[in-house]
Amino acid sequence: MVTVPVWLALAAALVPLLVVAGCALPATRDLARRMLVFAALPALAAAVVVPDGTAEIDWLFIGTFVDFDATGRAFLALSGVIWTAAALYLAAHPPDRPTWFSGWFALAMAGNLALCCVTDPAAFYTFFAMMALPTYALVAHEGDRSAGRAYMAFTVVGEALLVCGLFVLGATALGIDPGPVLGPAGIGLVLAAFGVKIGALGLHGWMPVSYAAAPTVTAAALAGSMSKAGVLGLIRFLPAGEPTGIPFGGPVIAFGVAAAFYGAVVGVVQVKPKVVLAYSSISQFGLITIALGVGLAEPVAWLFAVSAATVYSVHHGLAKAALFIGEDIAARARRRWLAVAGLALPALALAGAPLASGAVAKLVLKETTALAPGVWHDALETLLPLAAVGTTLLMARFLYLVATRSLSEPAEARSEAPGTPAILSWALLLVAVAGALWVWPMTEVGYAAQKSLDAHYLWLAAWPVLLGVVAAAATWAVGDRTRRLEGVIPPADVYAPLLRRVDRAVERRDRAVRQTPAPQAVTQPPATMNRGARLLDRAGVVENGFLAWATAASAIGALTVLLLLLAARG
Amino acid sequence: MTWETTALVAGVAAPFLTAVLIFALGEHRHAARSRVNLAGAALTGTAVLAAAAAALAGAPDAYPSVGIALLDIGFSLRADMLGTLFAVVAGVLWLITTVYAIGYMSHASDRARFFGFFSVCVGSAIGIALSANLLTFFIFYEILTLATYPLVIHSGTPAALKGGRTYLTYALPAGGALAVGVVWLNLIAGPVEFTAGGSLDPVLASTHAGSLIVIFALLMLGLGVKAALFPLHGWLPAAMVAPAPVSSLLHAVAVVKAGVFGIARVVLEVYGPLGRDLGVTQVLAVLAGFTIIFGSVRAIAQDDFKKRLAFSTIAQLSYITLGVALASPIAIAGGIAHLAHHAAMKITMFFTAGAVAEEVKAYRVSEFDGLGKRMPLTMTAFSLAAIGIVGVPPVAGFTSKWLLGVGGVDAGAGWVIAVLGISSVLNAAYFFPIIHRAWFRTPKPEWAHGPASGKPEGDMRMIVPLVITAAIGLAMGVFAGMDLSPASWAQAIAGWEFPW
Amino acid sequence: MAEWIMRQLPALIILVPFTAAPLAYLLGTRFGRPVGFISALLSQPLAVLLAITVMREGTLRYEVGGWGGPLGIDLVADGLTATMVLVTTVVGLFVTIYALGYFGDRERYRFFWPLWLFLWGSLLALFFSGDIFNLYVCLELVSMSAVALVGLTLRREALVAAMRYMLAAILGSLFYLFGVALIYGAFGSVDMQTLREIVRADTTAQAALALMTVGLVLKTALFPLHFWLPPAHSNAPSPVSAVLSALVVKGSFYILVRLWVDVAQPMAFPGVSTVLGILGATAIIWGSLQAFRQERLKMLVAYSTVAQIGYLFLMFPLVTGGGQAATDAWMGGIFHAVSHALAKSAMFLAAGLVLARFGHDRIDGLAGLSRRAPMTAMAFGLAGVTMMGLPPSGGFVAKWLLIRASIEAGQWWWAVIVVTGGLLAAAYVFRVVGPFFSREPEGIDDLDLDPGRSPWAMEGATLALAIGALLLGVLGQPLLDLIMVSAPALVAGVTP
Amino acid sequence: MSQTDLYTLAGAALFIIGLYGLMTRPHLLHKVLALNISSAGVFFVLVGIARRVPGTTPDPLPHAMVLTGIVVTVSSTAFALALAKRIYSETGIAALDASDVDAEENAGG
Repeated sequence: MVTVPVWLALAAALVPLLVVAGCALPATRDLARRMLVFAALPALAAAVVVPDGTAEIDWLFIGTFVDFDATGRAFLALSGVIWTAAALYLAAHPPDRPTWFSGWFALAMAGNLALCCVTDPAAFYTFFAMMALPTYALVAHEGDRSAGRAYMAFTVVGEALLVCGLFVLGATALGIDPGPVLGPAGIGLVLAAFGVKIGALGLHGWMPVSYAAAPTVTAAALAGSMSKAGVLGLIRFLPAGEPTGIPFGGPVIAFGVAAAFYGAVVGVVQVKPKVVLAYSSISQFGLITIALGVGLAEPVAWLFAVSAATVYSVHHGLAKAALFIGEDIAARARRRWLAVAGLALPALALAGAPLASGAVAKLVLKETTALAPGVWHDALETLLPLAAVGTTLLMARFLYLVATRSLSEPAEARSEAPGTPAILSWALLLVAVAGALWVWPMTEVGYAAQKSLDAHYLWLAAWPVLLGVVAAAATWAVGDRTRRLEGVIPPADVYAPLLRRVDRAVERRDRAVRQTPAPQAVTQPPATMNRGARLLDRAGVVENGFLAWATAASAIGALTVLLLLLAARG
Repeated sequence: MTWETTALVAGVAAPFLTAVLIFALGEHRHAARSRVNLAGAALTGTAVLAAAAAALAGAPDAYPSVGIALLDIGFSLRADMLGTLFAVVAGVLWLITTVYAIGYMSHASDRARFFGFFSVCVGSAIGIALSANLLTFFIFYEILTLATYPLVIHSGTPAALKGGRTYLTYALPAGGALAVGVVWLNLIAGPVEFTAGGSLDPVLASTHAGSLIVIFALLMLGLGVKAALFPLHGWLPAAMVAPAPVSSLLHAVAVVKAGVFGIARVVLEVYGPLGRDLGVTQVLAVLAGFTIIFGSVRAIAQDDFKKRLAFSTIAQLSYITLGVALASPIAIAGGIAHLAHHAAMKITMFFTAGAVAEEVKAYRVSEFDGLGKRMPLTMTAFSLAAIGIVGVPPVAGFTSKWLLGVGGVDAGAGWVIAVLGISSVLNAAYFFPIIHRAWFRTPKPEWAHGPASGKPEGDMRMIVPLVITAAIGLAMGVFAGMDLSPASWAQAIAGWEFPW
Repeated sequence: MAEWIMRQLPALIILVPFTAAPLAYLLGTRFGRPVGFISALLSQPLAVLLAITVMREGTLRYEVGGWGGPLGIDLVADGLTATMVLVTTVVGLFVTIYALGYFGDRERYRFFWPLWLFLWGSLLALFFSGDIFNLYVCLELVSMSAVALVGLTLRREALVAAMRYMLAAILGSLFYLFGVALIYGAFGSVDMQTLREIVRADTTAQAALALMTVGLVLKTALFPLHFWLPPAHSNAPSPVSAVLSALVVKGSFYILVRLWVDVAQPMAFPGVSTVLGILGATAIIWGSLQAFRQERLKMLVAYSTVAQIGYLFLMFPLVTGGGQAATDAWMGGIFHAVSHALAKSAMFLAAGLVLARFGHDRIDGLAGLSRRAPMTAMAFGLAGVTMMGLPPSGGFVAKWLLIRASIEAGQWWWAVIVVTGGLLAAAYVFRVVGPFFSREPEGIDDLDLDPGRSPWAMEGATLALAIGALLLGVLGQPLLDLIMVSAPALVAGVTP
Repeated sequence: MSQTDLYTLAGAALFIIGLYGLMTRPHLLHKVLALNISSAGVFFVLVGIARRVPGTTPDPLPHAMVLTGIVVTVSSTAFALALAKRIYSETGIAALDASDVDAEENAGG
């Protein structure tokens, strides 16, 4: 039996770079575009066949450390599926300048897949950037400059925070003690940096606008896979539950809880389906944050936290991607009700309804929160179900929007019907949502899956969803009075004014620059030179004095007398 | 004379001889001049590479050296690791720039003068790199100062002459300060040979503390001008009136690097631990940190492309200064590595500036909308270099920034991390808009269909060099871990420079 | 044979120009030129040989006609003499080559060759002189031939300048002679070898020294006694200007050094060195300022001489303390004299080429020179490097030594002056060099770029001098060693 | 006060007189003559010195010097006169600076 070398995982992950190269060369463009669909398959294969293990590639970057384990495998598989689905959809509904888009698409794909395989800070940061920056092209592509700007601004700041944090971790990795200040600061920076990526509360400003403005495939890839890289980053670089001198755990949990509810509340009043999904992501990431917070607070809980975060990421990623793709399909589909029905599956899964992946994921999450310290333990007991209610409401709102919109306007008035690859991609995702966690190789997942079928847990999973549905139905019944709440909070909520101001400023500057003529070379001497010139002229007058015999005579005389005096003295 | 010393002498002498030949050939024999120039550059490149090999063989304590008696200090050259790194950067990039310049100047006048003084500049830069002591260093340093002047004012326009005046007003007094500092230092400490880990006797720190601090200030005054250290940076933007190849090789590599290289020599191989004991390197580090932020902020406001690059250079140079001023081998490695990394990336950008100006007569960032469609190769190379400067991996800029940051932690200087973070954001703020305009904005109608059908996007003698340098910049980052990469080379140097 | 030549060297060296001069006069213009050229060529190996011999065997003495003192004339050559002889000979050669082209065989310049060769010989004789009265005679010979050369063109400005120069020169010589008389009165000898041993602090003798100093300062045109120099040096034909600025002023300076640092050192009295230093410093600043505001190139160069002479006098306050500072100051001062000789002659020759080409030397009319006469422009620029004292020029080494000396002597203000002077020099040099590259006025672009009408030999000679001055900075060590050969006790590192 | 000193002082006086004339009189002829007076003063001193030790035979060397000095002075004076004449014929003024007010009336006078 031949053993597969570990570095193969990284190699497989980087296969999409071939597509990038292909898109760059005129000769191979069309081929490359067609190959895009298969670009993520090697990575998927690697996720299955490459065994756990580590390998050092010392010539790459400053020395790269490939470290392949269950977590990495999970995220690699997730990303592989999502990107393949997205590529399929892209094949069906290419945007304008398709080659160009495919190039950036493949580049981001490569970065996202590769970062699942490495653990050393420099390499991880490298692939993280390779993923995050090209995504700008995928977001800003359809001309909405302000959304792109928001994405880029947050990403750049995030990258900067991240690199600063990783400096500290990199130093620590070399056995340097960063000291009592820098050490915690590093952890804080890492938290904040990945927080941007997962739209943690306060750092979420880019998420709604980008998801709303981006093409569907971008939104799917972002929500399904790329934002999950943030979770992986937290898993990789947070101190595995070691006490850090500063109690990060509590605050992180608090942030998670807040995000979970904030997302729900702000989400339900949105009017665009994609924005609703964005806020649902914010809320879902809140739950993941809670798990990691518990891990930070309770060293013993770290491993649980990791698996919880992993499982939850897989579940949420697949579901969210399915929702985004489905939303677009519904918008194009002739038989909309079918599409809406299809959307119900991931929606329910997300809400955590029994028998769906959400139920399993939430169980694993509960395992972790059960270990939460002190007050958090009981608080989370009650809060998590309520969060589920919120999610249910969000999903209801989403389905309502999709349904009403797609019923309000005739399909033929909009873009062409969904192509076969599009359907295929959606189907792939739906199957994955339905099946993934049941066939998952991780033991704790299997155990949780079993457990989720007990009547007790069935009920535990069911009641929040039912409650949510009832509440949604109620609001819908009340109708007009709640209608007034629609859109009271703009996308990007608290950030909306800032973003608007920035947009206006940029417009102004562009106009200003367009009006200013090219700078002409100006060379009038500075005022000081004139004064200098006057002084020089005076010097000239004095010099003429020196040149006169009379002056010379007195000079000679004076010098003679002076020297003679000195002689007489000496 | 062994092959090592031969290579050493050839590396310095070849450019000067090339210059003599070029002047002798006169204005009109273009083909012959180009041949001579390329041959000279090739010979120089080979020689400095050989010198580097010799340094590697002799490192760290048996460096080959050669010299003659002068002022009881000696006019002597030495092939050491630090020097040859700079020499190789200058020599190799000279070869590339020569090709570029032949293309760029193909319609210009006064070419003999241009290429002649250009060779002199490169020769003195390599001389600076391979100097074994401060006297030799100073001699080449001042030759460089003078030989740059005719290039700055090459176009002969009033604006150019004004720029030249500004340049001299900064450079000449600096030379004076440097001279006094060097003389004084040699008086106090005897003939100062560059020595890894510092050549000053620690005793001096107690006996001559005051003088040593003043001398350090004088030396930094002299070197800081070329290193564009705040507040001595004013000449660099003004010198942008020079032709593109000058800005590329000289104002991105040779001249400015000569300044920071000198700072590295003084801080690491003259003062060594004394610098920290006297508290001068700390001050230097803070000044460099401020310059980084200052230059980046100023760059954002510039619409003139070359000016924006100039301010970016000001900021980037201080990365190197900051690195060598921090008391950490990792930071030192970062600084030294950035010497090479920044060279490759920034020269690409100035090449771009020249190519764009020649091809589509665009000089201002605001004229770049959709340029990526018109000059795809050029703008791809530029974008690579730009993200490198910003510090985006895997381009080399990230490698040095990484070493600097980790080194900052190592040196216990948390503020360095803040500076690097802020400067990354600022760099993005002045480079990403250019990339955005070039690739994401709708091009002018005449650009919309790319380069005119069948024709390349510009004079290939200009496009190919900038693609090559961009590739080098990328490769230096991707393969940073390889034994002979600048990063590894710099880490080896830092190992010896930092025994304390 | 070689042995014999070596013993005869001092006499031979002087004899070459002194025989050539009358020959040139008798043979007239057509043959005067080859005679001058040949004598210039002959002098080279002799001067080099002298340098080598002195380097190897120390001071050489030669008694003319074997008479010996007190009535006889002795020729003495130590390191200083050898250095001055060497620089005179080298500069002389290139000036000669230049003059061949410059004067051609035009009748009205027929006196150039005899006068020039005579001046050459007198200068060498001056450097070799072994007694202070003989110095007076040589001084007069130098002055007379120099004055005649200034008036060579018979243009009225030239004549007036020559007259002014002559009166100043004679007056200076008289001051000097007065001093000689008193010295003889005090010690009963004019032979320097003797005086070295017997001189002592004595009021009369010191008064004598004072008078001699005044006369020599006047002849060296140290500020504020420079009134005669600018007109003379700028109105003379360029080769003559070159010789005047490069060599003639150095003659009287040489005597000053001989007296104050060497022969009369025991009776040197305090204060004078400071006075000379201050005057030198003022000369540097003032001369540079004046140079900067000149409209004509040759006037600018002449005032640059006024400024550069100042550096020579910084030597005096720095040697008095003895020790390493004295050594450095000594080497620095003499080395500056040498490198300035090369560079300044190059500058004047370049100015001459400009005149010959454009018929004027207005600075604002030099735009685009680097295109019309690249070699000339290059020569002027390189010479300018020495004026600024930047590496790798000889001026750099000189300033390096002066700065070092002033730090060693704890008189840092001289270092400040030296640096400032360099910057001011840069100001006036670049005021000229900058326009070389300018494209204004329009139309220069259309000018044909042919290498120019001036014969390559003249440009070559000019460039050679400039490059020589430049290379001194890196290859100057042997010369520094030569300067130190049997140097006066005060500066030989022996602290008094 | 010895004889020598007397001679010396007298010589000095002459020298100063000449100096004064040289500096104040614009006319070239006057200047040249003034210089001759000064040199006469110097020779005076030399001659006086020759008899330093009273009663002994005078020292010949100063005489030799004076003779040489006279030769030099004569020749330089001749040269100076020739030059002055030339200047006068070229410019019509026998003075250095036309600015000298009394130059004209002195000219040729």
